[in-house]
Amino acid sequence: MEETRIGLYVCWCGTNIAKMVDVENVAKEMESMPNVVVSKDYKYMCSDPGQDLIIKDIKEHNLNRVVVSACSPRIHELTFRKALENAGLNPYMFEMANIREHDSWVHTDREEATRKAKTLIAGALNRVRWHESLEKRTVDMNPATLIIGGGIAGISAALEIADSGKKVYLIEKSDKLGGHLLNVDLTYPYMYSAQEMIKPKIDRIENNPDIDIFLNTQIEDLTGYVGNFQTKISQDGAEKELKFGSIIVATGLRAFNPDSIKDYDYANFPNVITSVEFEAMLKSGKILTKEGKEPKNISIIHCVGSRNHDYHEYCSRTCCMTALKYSNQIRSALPDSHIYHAYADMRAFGKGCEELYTKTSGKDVIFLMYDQKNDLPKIKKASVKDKCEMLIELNEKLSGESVEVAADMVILMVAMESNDNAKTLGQTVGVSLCGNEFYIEKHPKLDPVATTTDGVYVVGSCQSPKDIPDSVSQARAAAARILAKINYGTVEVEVTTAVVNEELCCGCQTCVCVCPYTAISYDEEKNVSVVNEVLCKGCGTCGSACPTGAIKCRHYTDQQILSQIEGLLSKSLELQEV
Amino acid sequence: MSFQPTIVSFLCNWCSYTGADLAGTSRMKYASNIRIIRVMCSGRIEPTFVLKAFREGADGVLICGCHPGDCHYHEGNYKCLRRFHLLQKYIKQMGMDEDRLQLKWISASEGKQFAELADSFTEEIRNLGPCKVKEVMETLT
Amino acid sequence: MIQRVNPDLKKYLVKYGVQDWNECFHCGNCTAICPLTDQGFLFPRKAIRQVQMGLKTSLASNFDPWLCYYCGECSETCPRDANPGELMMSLRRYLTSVYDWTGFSKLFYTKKIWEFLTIIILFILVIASFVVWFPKEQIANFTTYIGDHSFLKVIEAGDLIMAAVVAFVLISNIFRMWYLTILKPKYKVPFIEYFRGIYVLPGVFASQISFRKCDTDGRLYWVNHLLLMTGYTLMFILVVVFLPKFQVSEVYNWYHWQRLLGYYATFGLLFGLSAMFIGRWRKKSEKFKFSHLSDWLFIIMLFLTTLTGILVHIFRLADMPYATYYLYIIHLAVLVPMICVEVPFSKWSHLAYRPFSIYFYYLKKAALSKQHKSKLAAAA
Amino acid sequence: MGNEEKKPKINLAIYWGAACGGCCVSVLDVHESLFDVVAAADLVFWPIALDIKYKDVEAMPDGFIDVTLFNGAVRNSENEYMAKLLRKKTKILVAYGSCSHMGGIPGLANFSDKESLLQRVFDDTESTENPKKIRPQTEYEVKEGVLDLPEFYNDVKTLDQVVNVDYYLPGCPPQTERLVEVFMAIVTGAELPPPGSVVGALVKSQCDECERKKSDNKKINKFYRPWEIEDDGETCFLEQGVICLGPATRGGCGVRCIKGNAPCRGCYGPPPDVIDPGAKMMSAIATMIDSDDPEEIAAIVEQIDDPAGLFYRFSLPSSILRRTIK
Repeated sequence: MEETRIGLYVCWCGTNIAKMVDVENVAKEMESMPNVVVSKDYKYMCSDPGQDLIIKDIKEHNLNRVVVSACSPRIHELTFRKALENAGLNPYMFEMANIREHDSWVHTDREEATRKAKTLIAGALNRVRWHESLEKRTVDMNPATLIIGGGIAGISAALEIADSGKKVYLIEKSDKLGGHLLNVDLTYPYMYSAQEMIKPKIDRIENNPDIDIFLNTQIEDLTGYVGNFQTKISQDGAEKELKFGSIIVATGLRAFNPDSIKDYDYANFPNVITSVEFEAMLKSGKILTKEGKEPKNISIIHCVGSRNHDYHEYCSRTCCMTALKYSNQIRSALPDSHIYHAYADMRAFGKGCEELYTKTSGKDVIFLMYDQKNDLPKIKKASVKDKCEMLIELNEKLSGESVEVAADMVILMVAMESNDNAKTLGQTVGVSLCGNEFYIEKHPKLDPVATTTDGVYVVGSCQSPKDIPDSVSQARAAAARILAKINYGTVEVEVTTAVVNEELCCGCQTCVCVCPYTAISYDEEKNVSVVNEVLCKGCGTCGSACPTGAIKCRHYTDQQILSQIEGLLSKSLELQEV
Repeated sequence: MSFQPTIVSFLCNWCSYTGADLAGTSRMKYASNIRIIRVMCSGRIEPTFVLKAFREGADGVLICGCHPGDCHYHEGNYKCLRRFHLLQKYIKQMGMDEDRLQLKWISASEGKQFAELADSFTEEIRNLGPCKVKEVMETLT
Repeated sequence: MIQRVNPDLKKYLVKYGVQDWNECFHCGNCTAICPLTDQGFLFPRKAIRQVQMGLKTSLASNFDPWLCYYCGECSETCPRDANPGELMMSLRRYLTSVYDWTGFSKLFYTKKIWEFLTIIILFILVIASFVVWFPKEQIANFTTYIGDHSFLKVIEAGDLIMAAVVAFVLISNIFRMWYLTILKPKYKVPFIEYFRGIYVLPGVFASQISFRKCDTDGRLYWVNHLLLMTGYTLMFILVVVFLPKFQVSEVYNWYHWQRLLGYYATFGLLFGLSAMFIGRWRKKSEKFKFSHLSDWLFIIMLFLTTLTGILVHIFRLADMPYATYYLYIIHLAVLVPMICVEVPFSKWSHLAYRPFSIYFYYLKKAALSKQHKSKLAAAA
Repeated sequence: MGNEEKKPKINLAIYWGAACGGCCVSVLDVHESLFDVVAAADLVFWPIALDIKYKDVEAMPDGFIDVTLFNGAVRNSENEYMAKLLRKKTKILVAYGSCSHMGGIPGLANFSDKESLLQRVFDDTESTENPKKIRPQTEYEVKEGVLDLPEFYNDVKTLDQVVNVDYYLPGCPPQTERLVEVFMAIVTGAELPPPGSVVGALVKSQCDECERKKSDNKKINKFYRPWEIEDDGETCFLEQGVICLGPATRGGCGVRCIKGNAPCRGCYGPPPDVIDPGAKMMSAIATMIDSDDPEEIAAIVEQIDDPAGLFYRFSLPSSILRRTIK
């Protein structure tokens, strides 16, 4: 076996690491570790000069292993693997020690943090010795795309993809396309008609030969991997199979049911209605109470189910502006009415939104702030002398006064929450939910469209509450990503898969039912298990379950991990008592 | 003079490691005793690793995975959970405090929870005192 | 107590000059920058909020506007151009009408024609009474035997009656102010504090000490205001309360105390009024940007009164009985409506409400501090 | 045979440390092959069969013995002394049987310690009467002089934890056929595997030879001890809920236990890539538990009575943790 020659690079990350970790000292001290040929510190390893430094050293010192001690491998592992590749080294002969997110940023004692950095690097150095070259593998990309959900997001993505001549399967669980937008009257902030926006798009979809629409359809089952998915769908009880290379999840969301908020007593007051119901009222053209009268006092309660510990902690994002839109529409329809907003605070970011707020507040609209945390407004029945139907009691936060507001109609700006089947669908397509039950994107900042499952994208409000422009941009971004992949023709698949050593496998089949991707099968003739490396996602569960040690999890082998443990805990780097 | 335990933590790449990263990007502060090893899934974590960590001098081992139902690989965390229970029973039989090994669920968004967990686990292990496995091993050679 | 939010109140308040109330989004800048802001007394923001929400009861019990001297700092720095300072000014007008049980104040502020009419009617009445009752033959010795004119006794009596009526209205309104700001909101003021607090009044009144804090740009508005206020007050006391002492035949030496005080008061009035006039005319400073009709009326009437008073004095010294007499009539014809309208019902009333607001403010603080202490004791 | 006679005989030694004697018996079990053995080797030291004293061994020149089969674990100072002595005198030292390989059954004493063992044996056993609390001593004066007696160690060690071992021949005891194969390979001068190898056993584990029906249906709702269930004699033990260490144990024994309808207990030790067979087996077994509910899992795990004893029956001293700690 050739001699192991490791290059170690300790990154300063400006002051992010260097402030808390004595990087120069670390680089100097680790130089004496076995097999370390060069050990250097540098301001920004991820920068071009930083990468060039590695490439130069690999060539000059004939390095065959590289350890970079910097930020999280989740951020820059790929960057450095590329650098190794550029230097002609297999990218997997690389290991990162995370001394930023897991060290300099979270600790306060420089000496401790420095010592910890050394142990983390020692672990990485130990591990990298056992790294092996792994070869990239690619599969052909099926150019068709499955889009789940026929709302504005799904429709926008479908058109974008189909317009470039690629096949789209658009699945919608209800009996028509359009989603929530079908029930919207005007859209804020510019008061465009929602129907005028959505109808032509639906027409275009229906007339596009590249788009197959499946209404009243559910997904039963999904198998495969990026580039080669297949699914079973059931449409009105009839099953059908589809094959495609990418998936866009655009399942949207649903309105929060305010029944659970006792103070609003939505169930018992006929004129306490949700924003969804009011929107329908606007669309019908008449603002009337249940008794058929024009309301004199209209109150709008914000954040119903949003930004509240007991319901949803997140902001539903569009309700403030929708409420302002309502105010404008009410003011035009009923010029003499009194309009009250009971709100927690006004969120008017986004193009044209602050302007909408300013414009609306000039229209004789009263904004009353309530304490979101523990003091919600209460809706009560009014008495005859109050000359109105209901009274809303609230402790107004800005004035510190207890006030009551006359109301003949109360509009609850209900939160947006994830669909009840979000979890099931997420499990089917392999997308996890965040704490708020919305789908998690791959990276909240840098990759807000893709998911951790290759080939699956989330767009629109199933990822988090969104307004129309954001949904559309995300949908089109996903479409662009998919088109690029289709154009490329092939996709890379997981390299760090499990592999069975047939010499050792005894055919006990413990691994077969462990695999979540049914990637392992039993070869009766040879009496061994076999891993389908295209299906394998490299989770390593089978490797842990294999009692004979026949399954090797590439890049996460027993040997690699055990060596890392040894390095982490090497005596010389132990914590001292303080 | 307070005892500074050494803790090895196995984190799954998708939830817990990301959660620990989030604790970092949010600049939350926690005890520096914890050393993190990344695996793709908590389902990859096997007893050998845990025992090895104790053998090499860890005073506590913390395993973190995605919350039940949230596993990136569907159910690797359940596999880990099963092994964890058996392993805890085993180390207890071997004369160790079973709480030296713990399994917690940390999601990608739970940076704060991770920081708190790192602190509370460190404190718990500090109260348990040093783990003698390595010391005993040294007397054997 | 729960108050009903009243969206119509602010529409009504516009008549008192309130404007831009809607712009405020409660950043609190005004409260932060106000030199008079005291813990728990968050003006002017609190008052703006009460206006926005139409909280009538809260507004009536809020004496914050009286504590404000309108330095204009809040308006100048308001990020929303909501003019909080002017709102306080407008609220002073509104509160004057709230305290006034006769309803005249409200009438004068909201229906300007009535204020004009009243002034003109009183003007004519005064002149008419002279025409009817004054014996023409006595005009020739008007400068030398003033004290001997029997009709002047009638004027003196009328003056005292007027003073009494005005005082009654004003005092009863101050009682109403007390009722609305202290009694109705149920501040439990320890009885002893009423006496302790009474010491505050004269000092504050005489020194205008609170205004000094508001002299934020160092332009000595305080001195200006002090001159105007003391000059006015002095003149009021001298001329209205001690009228019999003035309507005498004898011309005192220039260093006689009566004359010296008169000259000081005249100077104060002229100086203060000119400054105000110029300020309101040029609208450069924040406090002078907005002028309600009542502001102009007040300045003009007071100016006319002063001017005619000075001329009466000069003509008399110059021994010009006819000129003295006619100007005397005009002087009274301006003075009477000014006092009857301005003192109890309009701008002038702030001379009384302002010191009392400081007094009530002291009482309210005492009540709150006692309440706080008993709360602490109960908690312990 | 004729060719072999011309070759010089090799010197063979057999010694037992802490052992039951089964390994020596397994040597005797070569039956008629004994002739082949004797034809090829001179037995220079075998305390169970020949009267050769330690001093005779000490007198041998270094490397005099060609092959030593050392069975039994290292339990006391005498075992250790002899292990080191034989290492010096031997060219090829073979750890013979589970005890010298992995600690074996005597290794289970590592669940306890010297003091509690002595207390049990010399004080507490029901049949013991020891009022003077006499305990084993390392020196004892008799009229002939002072006797040197072996010191009882606190821990059981495997042979390779004391001296370098050339080959391991696992089993409790090793299958005699395997011994003969290995022995004949040595004496015939066949190419030997690299030092440190396990010989006389297969690379693949038990299941490869096991004839029971196996499927991927390895889901366990309840664990049974062998006597708690009526074995159908055909289905994989694991699929019946009986813990069988077969998958983590090398083949080579002829799956005799399983053929006798008893699950494998692991005496042949781990396959090549397994570091700690107990840990591997625990991992595999736990993975098979058919529940995702923490409480249910805990309850099912509770059914495994003595995991340490079960999974490390033959391998405790060679395992990662080696012994219990206090």
